[in-house]
Amino acid sequence: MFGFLKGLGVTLRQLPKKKITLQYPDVRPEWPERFRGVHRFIPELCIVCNQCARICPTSCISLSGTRDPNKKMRIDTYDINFDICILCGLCTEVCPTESVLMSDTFELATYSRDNLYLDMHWLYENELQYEQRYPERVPQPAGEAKEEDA
Amino acid sequence: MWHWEANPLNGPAVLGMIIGGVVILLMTLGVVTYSILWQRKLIGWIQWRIGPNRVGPLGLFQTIADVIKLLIKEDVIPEKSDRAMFLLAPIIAFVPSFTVLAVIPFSAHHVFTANAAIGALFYIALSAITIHGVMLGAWASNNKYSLIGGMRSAAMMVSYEIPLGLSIVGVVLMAGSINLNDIVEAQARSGWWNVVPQILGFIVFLIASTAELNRTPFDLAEAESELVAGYHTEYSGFRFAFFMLTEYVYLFAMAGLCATLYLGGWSGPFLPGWLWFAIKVFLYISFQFWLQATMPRMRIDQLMTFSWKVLLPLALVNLVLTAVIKAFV
Amino acid sequence: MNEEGRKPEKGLDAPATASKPANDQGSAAESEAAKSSAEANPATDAKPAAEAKPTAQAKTAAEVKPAAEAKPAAGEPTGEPVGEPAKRVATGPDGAAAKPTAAAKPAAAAARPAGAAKPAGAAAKKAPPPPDPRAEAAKAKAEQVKAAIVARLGEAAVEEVGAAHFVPMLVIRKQDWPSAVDLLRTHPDWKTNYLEFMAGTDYKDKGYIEVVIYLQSTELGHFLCLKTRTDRDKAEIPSLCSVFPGVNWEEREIYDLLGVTFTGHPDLRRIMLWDDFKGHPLRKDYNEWDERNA
Amino acid sequence: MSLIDEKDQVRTEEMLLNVGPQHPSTHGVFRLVVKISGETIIDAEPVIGYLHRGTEKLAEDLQYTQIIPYTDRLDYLAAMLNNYALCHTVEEALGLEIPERAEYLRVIVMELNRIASHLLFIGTYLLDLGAMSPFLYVFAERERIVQMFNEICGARLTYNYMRIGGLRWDAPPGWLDQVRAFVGHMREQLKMYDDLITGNEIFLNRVRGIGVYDTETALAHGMSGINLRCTGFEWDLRRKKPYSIYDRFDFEIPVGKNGDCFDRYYLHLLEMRESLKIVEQALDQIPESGPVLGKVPKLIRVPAGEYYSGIEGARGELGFYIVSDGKDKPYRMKIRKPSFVNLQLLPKLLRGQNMANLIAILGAVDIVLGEVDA
Repeated sequence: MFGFLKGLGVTLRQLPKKKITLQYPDVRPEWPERFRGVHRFIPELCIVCNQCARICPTSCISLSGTRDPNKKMRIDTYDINFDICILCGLCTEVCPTESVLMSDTFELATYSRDNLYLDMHWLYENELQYEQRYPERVPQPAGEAKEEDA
Repeated sequence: MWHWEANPLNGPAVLGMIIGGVVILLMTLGVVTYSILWQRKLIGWIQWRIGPNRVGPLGLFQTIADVIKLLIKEDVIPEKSDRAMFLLAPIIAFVPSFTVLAVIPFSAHHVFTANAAIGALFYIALSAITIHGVMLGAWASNNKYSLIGGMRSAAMMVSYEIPLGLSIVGVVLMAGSINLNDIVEAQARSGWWNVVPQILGFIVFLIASTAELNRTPFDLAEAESELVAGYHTEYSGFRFAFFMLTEYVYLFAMAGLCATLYLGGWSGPFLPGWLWFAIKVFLYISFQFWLQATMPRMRIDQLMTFSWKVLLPLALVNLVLTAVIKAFV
Repeated sequence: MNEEGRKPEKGLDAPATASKPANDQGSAAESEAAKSSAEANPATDAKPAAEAKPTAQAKTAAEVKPAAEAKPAAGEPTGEPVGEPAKRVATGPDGAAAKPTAAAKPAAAAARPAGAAKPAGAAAKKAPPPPDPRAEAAKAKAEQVKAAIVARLGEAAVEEVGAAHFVPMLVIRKQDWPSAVDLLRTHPDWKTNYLEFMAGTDYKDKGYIEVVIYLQSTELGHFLCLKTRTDRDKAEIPSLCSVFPGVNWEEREIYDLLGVTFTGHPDLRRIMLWDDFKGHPLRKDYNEWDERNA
Repeated sequence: MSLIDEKDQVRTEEMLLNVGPQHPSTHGVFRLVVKISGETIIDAEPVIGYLHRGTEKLAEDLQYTQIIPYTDRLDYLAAMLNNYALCHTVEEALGLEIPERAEYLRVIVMELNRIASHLLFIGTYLLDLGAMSPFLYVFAERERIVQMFNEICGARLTYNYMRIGGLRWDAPPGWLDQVRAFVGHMREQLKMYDDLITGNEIFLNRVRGIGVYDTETALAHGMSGINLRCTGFEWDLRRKKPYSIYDRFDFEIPVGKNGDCFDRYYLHLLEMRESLKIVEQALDQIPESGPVLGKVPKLIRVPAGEYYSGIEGARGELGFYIVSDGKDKPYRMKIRKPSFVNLQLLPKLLRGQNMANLIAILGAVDIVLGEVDA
């Protein structure tokens, strides 16, 4: 009997507690280093091995490359279709040179699906922005992930 | 004391009435606006949130923005609805909610309050009209959820009017008058508020009034998890706003009634009468919101059982006790 | 739906408290035998060697684990009884959590029906390295199930006996499908009262569609895998709804996605896809474009 | 039309009410065609499939590693458990050894995920019953778990954390301390839920004695998880078919008594306590360091055969059945979806109840439509 009074007490006790609301557009959430946001891509590192495209469960990555005079593969185009990308991060896991990584960009809403087709330049731009935002994470871009895996 | 009936009904008196009505309407709208905001803020704080804070400083204009949004929204009238009834229902629901304010004594110098000899009765009688609006709206929507919501609402209101009325009778017995002004004055004279001698009646009143207001834990008429939005499922735009307005005007009116009947109305030491009244109304309204933040919803059959098997006997016991004490003490 | 259509065997849920852990152990014996090698941890394993190893099970478990598969796990010296009990006693800092397992063991072995005890014994005879002994044990057990079924429904009822990865597996003739399942459900030695899982698979190359169920006995701790097969063209299998009302939706799903008609099903409609969908997507020859054109 | 029928009673009509596919209480796109007379339910017919994505068909074209992200999207409230269920089946098939640290981390994240899922159940259930605050309280707690998951695997909901043979990442530094702090905090919170919810008479009146079924019915309908345990039947795969390292932990399996909605609610609370216990023990026992991914071939080929293994998911027995023909992709994959199986009993439970109980019963079955529809 009168257990609800206890409940009223509980709710009353919550009144002065610290509020946990995050004022989102003003205050941005802090994403941990492993956060899987939209990819970032470092073209210089890519060796066009095509592993990311092959492991992708939704086949949202398409890329092409050419062999340059020193017999090294150079990436020409690198597109990710964020219409179907599920941000699983498998591509970053298989990449041997860590040229494709994930950033903390998470706002993908757009008016047109065409805008979700992100090409190499966009992704590289994203990389640069990421480096700006997190200078401390950049020094070893081919960093901890692999070490921990081993 | 200034009485309407003491003055001849001439041009200036009519003008005064109209002005009074308009002032009360504006005041009511203000109270409703900020009680909605207070609801959202208070419940937000209880739930570790901030509550509305984007429109205006501290979100003070949030409700105004909401109202404007509702007013400029399309007024959708479902094709299969009973058009005339559908349009009429919100008005039928709203008018009595506003009218009952006429008898609430806001302050010692109740300039715009009718000093009706049948005050309490008037309140109960008029507030029962609203249910017609709700029922009509629910029926005219031709929506099953609305229908169930309307029926629930009707069943609840009918059931809870009785304990509510009976609990008020206790107060009436104490004061020996149905006039709400007299009731306030009787409390001021007796030195204690009715809440003390009428504690049982107060509890019944509190519960029954919550049910009358369709508020948690008795908000079955618009139980959103069961009935989507209950009786106003099909309403949009300003007609929906009317229903919401009805609800909150009633909240205000019921808070006023509660303050008047049990908490001594405008009477109180030191502070001016209107401020006392405001404080009591604020407390009642806050209590409702607090309840809303805590309670789950009751089930309709349990609700009915509760009304008829618990509240009604309690109210009767209270009535008999009051009568006996009043007669012999 | 006729869920009321059947009255499950009385006493499923009211076993004496003593018998429950016992049965649990009984089942665990096989499953543990099955798992012992898989779970045996390399030497880096943090489990202290002081782990309690009840001996009641050791005779089966130890023999089940022949040299062929003695993995690096054999950090345990020979002679010491190998094979951990099903409920390995909690280790680590709070090793105090010794369960009543050890005590329950002999009771478990005793409580197990003869039928269940034998396969373990059968497994005990040294199996040749290539076939996994756990699979052999399962097969032996399947043979026993077969015997139970054949005794009642005739030799033709069971088409094949084998193991589905360490679980005894039987292929039942489709005419006998519900009766065989019902038989095992009520059979005192098996009491497979819980249908854990049901699936259909289209074996296009082999020319049939297979419906598989995994049964278990909550009381006796058996795990069985039963199958039945039907033509791909005129796929039709008697429904199990009268035996296990819980397969209602599973059968609807198989009907929907594989196109197997379950005769006697109370409410056989598509469940995942919409009613006028054409084709059955999980069939291997399903092609979205063909069906649309048809 | 006369208002009075031949039996001199007011003429009434049954009506069909479509609860869903868009309804506040169906927790997703789930439709329930309810035939009601007044507020009494005569019959109910669940309609599912609105969220059917054909995961099983998709899996036939995917390598085993690639399926893992898809399992995240089944029961999206307990994606870690889904991840594990798939990995576990494949590991069983391959006979893989999992590094010790990985096992412990798996148990920790799985139990945390179970807590998160149960928390959400309590929140949404109370929201269905009309109480708003518990919903926000549990979300605040769940947020802590989700943030921890975000740190360990980089996603808040679709974790894709487990790999066949281990884990994608080791725990970041300090993560385990965070978990330990959370365990203590959560214990406190659970007391608060008891005060706020379990003691409330209105809540008790609404959930006691409704949606009752017995063990036999539950077993015959293949129910599992809390929906089975609420009938008083002790059945938890963590005990019955010990997988992973659950046999190293000391925990209870709470069971209900009456098989009603209250038991189902309360078991969620009790199970959270047990999960906290497991997490705590795992934190005590976990090796300081070590690999988290075993030796696994780069391209995983499961030997031909068929494999089924179930684990105790947040909602019941979650199993993966894999038929392999020796290739790197499953020939057929079938998921044993606990919500899907548990949901079947719903029409039977609903008959004769009223509308308000519909919500209470449906809520207590604890379905996730991503899983039901797969």
